[in-house]
Amino acid sequence: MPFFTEAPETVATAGSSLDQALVLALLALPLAGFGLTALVGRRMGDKAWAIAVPAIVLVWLAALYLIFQTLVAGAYGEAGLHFRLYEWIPAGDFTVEVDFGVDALTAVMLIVVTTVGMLVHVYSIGYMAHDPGRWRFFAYLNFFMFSMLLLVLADNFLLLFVAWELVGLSSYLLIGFWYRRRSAALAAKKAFIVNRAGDFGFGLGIMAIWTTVGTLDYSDVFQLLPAQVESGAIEGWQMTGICLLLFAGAIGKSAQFPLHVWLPDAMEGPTPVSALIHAATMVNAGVYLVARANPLFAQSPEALLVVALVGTFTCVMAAAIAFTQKDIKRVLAYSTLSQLGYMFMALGVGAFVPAIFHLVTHGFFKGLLFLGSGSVIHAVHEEQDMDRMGGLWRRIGITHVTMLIGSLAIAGIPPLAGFFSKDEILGESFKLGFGWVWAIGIIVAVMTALYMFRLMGKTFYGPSNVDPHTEPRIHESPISMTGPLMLLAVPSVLIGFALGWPPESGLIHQWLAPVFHPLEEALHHGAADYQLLGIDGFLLGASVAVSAVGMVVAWRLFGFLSTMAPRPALVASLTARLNGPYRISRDKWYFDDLNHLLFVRVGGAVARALWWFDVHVIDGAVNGVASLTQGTGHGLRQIQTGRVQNYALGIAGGLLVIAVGYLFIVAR
Amino acid sequence: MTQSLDAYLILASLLFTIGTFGFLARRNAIAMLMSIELMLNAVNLAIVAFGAYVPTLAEDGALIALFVMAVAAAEATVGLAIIIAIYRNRRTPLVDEYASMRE
Amino acid sequence: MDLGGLPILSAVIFTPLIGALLIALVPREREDLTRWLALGTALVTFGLSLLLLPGFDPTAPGFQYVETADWIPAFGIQYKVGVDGMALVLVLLTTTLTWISILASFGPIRSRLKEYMISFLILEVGMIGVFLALDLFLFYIFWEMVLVPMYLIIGIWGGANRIYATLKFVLYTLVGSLLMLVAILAAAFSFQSATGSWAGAFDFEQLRGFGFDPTLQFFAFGAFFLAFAIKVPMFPFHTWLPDAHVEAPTAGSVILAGVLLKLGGYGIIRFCLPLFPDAAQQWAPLLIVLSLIAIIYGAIVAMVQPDLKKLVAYSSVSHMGFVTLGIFIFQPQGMQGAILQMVNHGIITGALFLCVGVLYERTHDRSIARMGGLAASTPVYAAIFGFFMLASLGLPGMAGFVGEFLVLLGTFDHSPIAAAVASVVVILAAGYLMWMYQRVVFGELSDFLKGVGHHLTDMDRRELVTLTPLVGLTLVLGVAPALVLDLIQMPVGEVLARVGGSLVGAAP
Amino acid sequence: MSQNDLIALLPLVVVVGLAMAVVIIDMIVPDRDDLVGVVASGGLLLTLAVIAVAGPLPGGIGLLPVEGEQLFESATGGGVLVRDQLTAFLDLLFVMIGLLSLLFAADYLKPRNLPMAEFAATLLFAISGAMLLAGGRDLLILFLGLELLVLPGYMLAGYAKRDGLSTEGAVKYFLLGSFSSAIFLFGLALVLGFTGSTRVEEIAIVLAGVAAGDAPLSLGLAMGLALLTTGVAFKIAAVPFHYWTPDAYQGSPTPVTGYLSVGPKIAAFALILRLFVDALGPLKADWLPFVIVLAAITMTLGNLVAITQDNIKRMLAYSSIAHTGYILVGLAAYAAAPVRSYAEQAGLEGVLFYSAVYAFMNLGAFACVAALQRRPGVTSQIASFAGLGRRAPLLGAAMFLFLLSLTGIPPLAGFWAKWYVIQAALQAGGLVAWLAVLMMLNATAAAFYYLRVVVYMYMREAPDAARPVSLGAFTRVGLVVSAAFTILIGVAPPVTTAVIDMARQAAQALL
Repeated sequence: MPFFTEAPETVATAGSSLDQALVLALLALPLAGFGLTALVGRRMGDKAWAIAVPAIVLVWLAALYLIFQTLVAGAYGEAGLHFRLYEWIPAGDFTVEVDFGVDALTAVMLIVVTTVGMLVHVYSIGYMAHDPGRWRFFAYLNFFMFSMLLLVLADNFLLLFVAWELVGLSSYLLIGFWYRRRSAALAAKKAFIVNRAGDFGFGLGIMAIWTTVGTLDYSDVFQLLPAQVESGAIEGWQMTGICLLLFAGAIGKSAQFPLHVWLPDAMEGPTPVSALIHAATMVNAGVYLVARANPLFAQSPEALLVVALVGTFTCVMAAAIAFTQKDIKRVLAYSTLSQLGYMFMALGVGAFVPAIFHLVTHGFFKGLLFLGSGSVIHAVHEEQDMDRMGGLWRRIGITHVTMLIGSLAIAGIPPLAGFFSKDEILGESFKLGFGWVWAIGIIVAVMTALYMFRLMGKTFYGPSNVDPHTEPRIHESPISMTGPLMLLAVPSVLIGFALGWPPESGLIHQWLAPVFHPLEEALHHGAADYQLLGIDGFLLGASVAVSAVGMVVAWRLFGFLSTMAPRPALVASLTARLNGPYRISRDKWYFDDLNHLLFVRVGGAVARALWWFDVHVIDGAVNGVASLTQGTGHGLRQIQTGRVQNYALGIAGGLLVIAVGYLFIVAR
Repeated sequence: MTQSLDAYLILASLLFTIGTFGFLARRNAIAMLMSIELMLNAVNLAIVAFGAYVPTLAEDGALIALFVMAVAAAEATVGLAIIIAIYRNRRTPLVDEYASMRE
Repeated sequence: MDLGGLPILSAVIFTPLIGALLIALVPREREDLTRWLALGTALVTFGLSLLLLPGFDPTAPGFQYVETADWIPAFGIQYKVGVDGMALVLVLLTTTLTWISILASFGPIRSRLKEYMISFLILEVGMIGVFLALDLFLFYIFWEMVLVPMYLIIGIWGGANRIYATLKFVLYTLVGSLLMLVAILAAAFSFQSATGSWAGAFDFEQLRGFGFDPTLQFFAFGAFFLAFAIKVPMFPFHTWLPDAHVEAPTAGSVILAGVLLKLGGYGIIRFCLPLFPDAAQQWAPLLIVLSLIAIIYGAIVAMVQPDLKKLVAYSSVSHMGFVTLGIFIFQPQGMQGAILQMVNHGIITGALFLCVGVLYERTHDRSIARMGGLAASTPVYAAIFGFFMLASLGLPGMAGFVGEFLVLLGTFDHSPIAAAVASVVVILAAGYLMWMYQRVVFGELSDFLKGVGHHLTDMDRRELVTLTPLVGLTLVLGVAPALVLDLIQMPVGEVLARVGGSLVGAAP
Repeated sequence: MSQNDLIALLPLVVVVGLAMAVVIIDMIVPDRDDLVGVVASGGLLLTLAVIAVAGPLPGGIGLLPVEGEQLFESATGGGVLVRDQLTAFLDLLFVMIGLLSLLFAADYLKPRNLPMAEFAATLLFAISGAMLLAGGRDLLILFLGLELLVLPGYMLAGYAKRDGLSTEGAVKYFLLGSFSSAIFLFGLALVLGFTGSTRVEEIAIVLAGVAAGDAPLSLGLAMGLALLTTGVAFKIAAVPFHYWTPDAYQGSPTPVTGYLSVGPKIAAFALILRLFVDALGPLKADWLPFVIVLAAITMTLGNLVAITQDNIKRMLAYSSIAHTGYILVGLAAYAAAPVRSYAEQAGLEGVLFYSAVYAFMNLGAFACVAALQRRPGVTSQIASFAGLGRRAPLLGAAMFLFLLSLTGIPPLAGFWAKWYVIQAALQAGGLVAWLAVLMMLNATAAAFYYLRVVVYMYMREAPDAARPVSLGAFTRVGLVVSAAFTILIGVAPPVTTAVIDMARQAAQALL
């Protein structure tokens, strides 16, 4: 049967076959790394990384070339590089091909994915050096890279969906990496299932797209669907429905309310995983999806409003929870939720470029923060409770410095990366008429600075609360771990300026403008000039000011280096005074309890009730028919009394009945 | 003519019914056998009556009756043999005690 | 490809029978010879079925390799076999799973080996025959022929409560099939009285074009469908399945889930729809609702099963709900998805049962609660079990996904609400499968398994040989579903042309 | 009486002669059971040949043109005995039944010291009675045939004179049988009186007039019909006239039970064909409702009660009641179908085909029971079959085969039998078509108890005390023959076609 031999339909492509081969290499290398490591990794002992890490380094190099070609050299034009591998599902009218595309958005994503990915791989060499299951770890990590790259390279919705689920799988495998720990196994399962809840909507959205326009190719869909809306072939609510269904997928993957519950639990995974998957790359997939589907969202202001609302709410809620968590990684996890909320906020108001910009900067500084937290945890011998840290800044200097850079970046202190992207989001929200979004964003900015420096204070400053047994053995991590920290610190400092200056017309704007062109057109964004001395300057000042305020408050409460001692009493009294909000925050707004009640208790009861129904009613009916049959048999056998008289009487009775019957026939 | 035939037939039916009741009511195997003979005689009466009144049966009626008698005799023989056999086993001619097989 | 005039379909059908006869001649003591002879027969059958592929033209309508011979001319009964794309993939599924099942039985079956292998091979004759028969009468004979060996396999080599289970299986199946027999005869007689001759009265190709009167269609469809629905099994006729699966020996479960359930789905597509298209339209709304119930209900009930096999059994109810759903929406993608789903479910669920069997071999237990921590002690097993767990929950890139997605897609086209309801199962399936996997494989080694001690070994080479091909197939069909889809395009088109396409606006 | 008449009578003469020969041999050389067995079975084989030569077998070597020839030409043109395809079909069947019963009995009687010659002679007389029924075209002949059939039957039932159960069964059988014979005879008398003839074809002509409305259905005639219906219903063991069956079957020596379950039953169906179809056919619309009701309750009660039985002979007794119901469906199909329609013929074919198949498979099943009980002391409890599949693989396989066939699993003969009846019923349509559905539901219930025996044979272990089972030579031959028919009718198209053709021609001859 002709399968691979079939000549692919000609797709408009630019770029040489070398470029295509490189795109394929981006996928093939990690996949091969996964396969090889899975098969022979166990026998490689200490060198379990020897296949996986080089593979990703090569991927990074190839990606750099492609990024350069796309963004800088413009070798593929505005449309980007598109090509077809083979026809995947040929089912009548419904055909799905394995098509890949590299355009500006993909390239920007590649920057984050491959760079952070590569660094996390290197970091893991040291971090996982003593874990007997490290070969599995590297295999999974490579598999994740494959899935994530597939996600950004896919050129149609179904292939995207495939990658979408595969990153979910990688996440499942990596969260549950320490499967002996029940909590890890539970967290892995939870992550996958909650993601599936989002995919439920995503899948339906894809089906809706196909039944509406009969294709799933990005370019076709992005042309046909808006055209149909404009021509009135489909109504506005349908468009909104499609967008919201797609957005359901984004909610799941990017852990937005109400599907955010999996991400904090996902911290059960090894820290490099948290850095790579649950901070820098996978959780951004939702943002990527909405950005990718911008021509669709452009047709539905209602859908965008929902995006904005969800983003805003998550943003506030997560920041509020981050205040009170004791586990260092959980603070970062809620911070991630909050920052993702920022991005959705931006998407919702139509500020797509700032959203992606923030995605990039956040990818680097949050990756840095997570890896830093990993280094801290490593240093204090797998302790994650911040109440049992403190004063570490002298002992693990490199970690401290890099994490401080990350914290400043996320807090939005100029000129670090976070400042530029966050400021653009806030500024655009305000200028696009979403004052309330801006206001909330400002509040969250305060909160961000506050919880980040609470974290810094409790971890690095003040007196040491480290377990006395561990205390003498605190040590800085090996170079394979600190190296990536330092390397990540560089973009955390610089990338905001590099991409975002001058404001609203930096490199990132130049790159992404073509991608978001339809959106901007549909939303009629005015191209007002940037006024540093006008409104923009004011907004900028406001956001910097509030961040600084947050930072100062945190310093005051939790200390800074040795000069400012922490004030535990003040913290305690504040906690006592605000006991209600404190408890709500500490208990994560009771979402986990609600879910437990709904899905474990009520769901379990329903399932058991249905099982009972199955056994006793449905099967009971089946067995009942059998018993009835047997019972009737038992009853009927009683007529066989063994006595000839009774038999004769029966015969005579039968005769009588028959005779009467014939009488009726005669009478008729 | 027909009225007379009817009379015979009614008589035969009565005899048959009496035989039937006898068969149903008696518990003694021999008595039941005798009731059956009575029923067969009732049939014979009917057949002979038909022979007498239905022209096309003029030849056959008596012939059939003779056959029936012969068969009745054979039946009685076989029956008595069987009844004797079970009497040897059970020491009773009462059929309602022959109920070791039932249900 | 020139097969040298070999009646290839008959060869495929009856090779196992020859093997069974040979095994009957082998002395009882020669157990190894019996085993290898059985495996050899199954492999030869598999090889023969592969020979069908090169000469098969997936773009040609109708049936290929048709063989016809008069059987009972007095009633127009023929020996008529032929193959189309749908039958071809299912035959290949059957021949594949059979040799794997026989190989998987090498260890576990220790008593009455000879009878076991004979039963298994006769079972294969019946299964292949069902897929290839083009004469309703012949079809019925093969259909029932499947019953007896399975009855023995569950009843003789099954678990503690095997007799209850096997009688339930047989009686339940018989209720359906005997009523189907009445319907077959009613249809044939209707044809006979219309044409005045018995010639062709059982010939599927003749009957397919014959318009039966609506009343007959209504009842005959009901009878046919009941037989198939019990086999599928469709809610609410599914309760024999958990019992049968729990009691059946591993290979029996594999075939039961892998092929026997497919007989039902196949029968619906092959016979119910083309023969009684109007009745199919009438019944469809009800059957769609029942399918939806089966999908959700099976998944929810699977969630709380304490026994591994029961869990997989209820998951089958859910998965097969997709098959019936895909069929009765009368939509090309849906029906292609349904057939693909049958193939996929056969492979994946068969493999899951093999996995459960591997565990059962070592522990003589299937209770989920007693397991735990297998990942550390038997990593290869855990990996393969996990692989099929993921395949079963419909992970893209593996076989299960495409079929399910196509069904859902077709359903969405027909009724978005129905699709939404059915889609809920992507969450539920992840729920019950991962929960089960977590309890069995993750965590610390359970006390029960510690008690099993050194018997708890990782998979041996024979077990790997049985499962590896299924791993390969799962991946291949996930990445290249075209292998199957190309074959079933034409049959699906033909069936739908007969039924008359989508029921526009007939459903919510 | 012409030469042809003699030749046509020959099969009957041979069987009766054979019976006498057996008696004589036993007088000359007593206690030579083997010799008796060989002579009797050889003689029956010869009879088969004679029937094949004398009768119109399809593809056979009919030496003489005797088709439809009537014996004892009467003034009105009707004969009292006919040798047509139906006669040939039934004769062949009865002789086969006799032959198989003999074969199965030989190995059973010997260990119990029951005389073979007496058994063989009695059986042969009974067979001759059945053959008389097969060709009877006169009420008197039919009555004589019936009595010749049942009287030896009573004797056979009570054959084990010292066995209390055997004699008890015989007494019940005899008393009730005689009672029903008297009822039947009274019915016969009324019919002949009110139609004015004993000849079947003359009666049919008169009744055709009644059916056409030329004359009213008189009260006497109607009562005659009622009595006749009751009489034959008893003989075929239709519910509610079946009471004698379980007790007589259980009590009789097992090979006798085998014979009783097929011989008298099929002979009674022969009687029905000759009497109800041939003579009373014109009134079929009048008796149809009774057949439908009888069929429905007969199969249902038979199956439901069989489910609850633990004694295999009693279970098979109830099962045979159920099969009566199935055969009655064929009769109902005939009666419900329009006159001269194909469906009418199909119903009769169904009756004949079913009877033939039933004879082989049911006899086979009883033969297996008898073989298992060859060693005296083995009870008839189903539990005594435990582990038979392992203890005696061949016997177990044979029993399995017969049980499957009785269940109606394709491709075995029993399936075809059901198939035949159902297709006829569906052709008849109406209520009878629903009877077919009921029949199938019944078949499911029946599967339960047949398969329960298989459960014991294959799925339970033998009790420790179980001894190995040995098969005698006669039994082996008999089992092979009945198994061969059970299989071949199912899977060998020439055999299937031959039996179908024979049944078809027989049915045509009747119509």
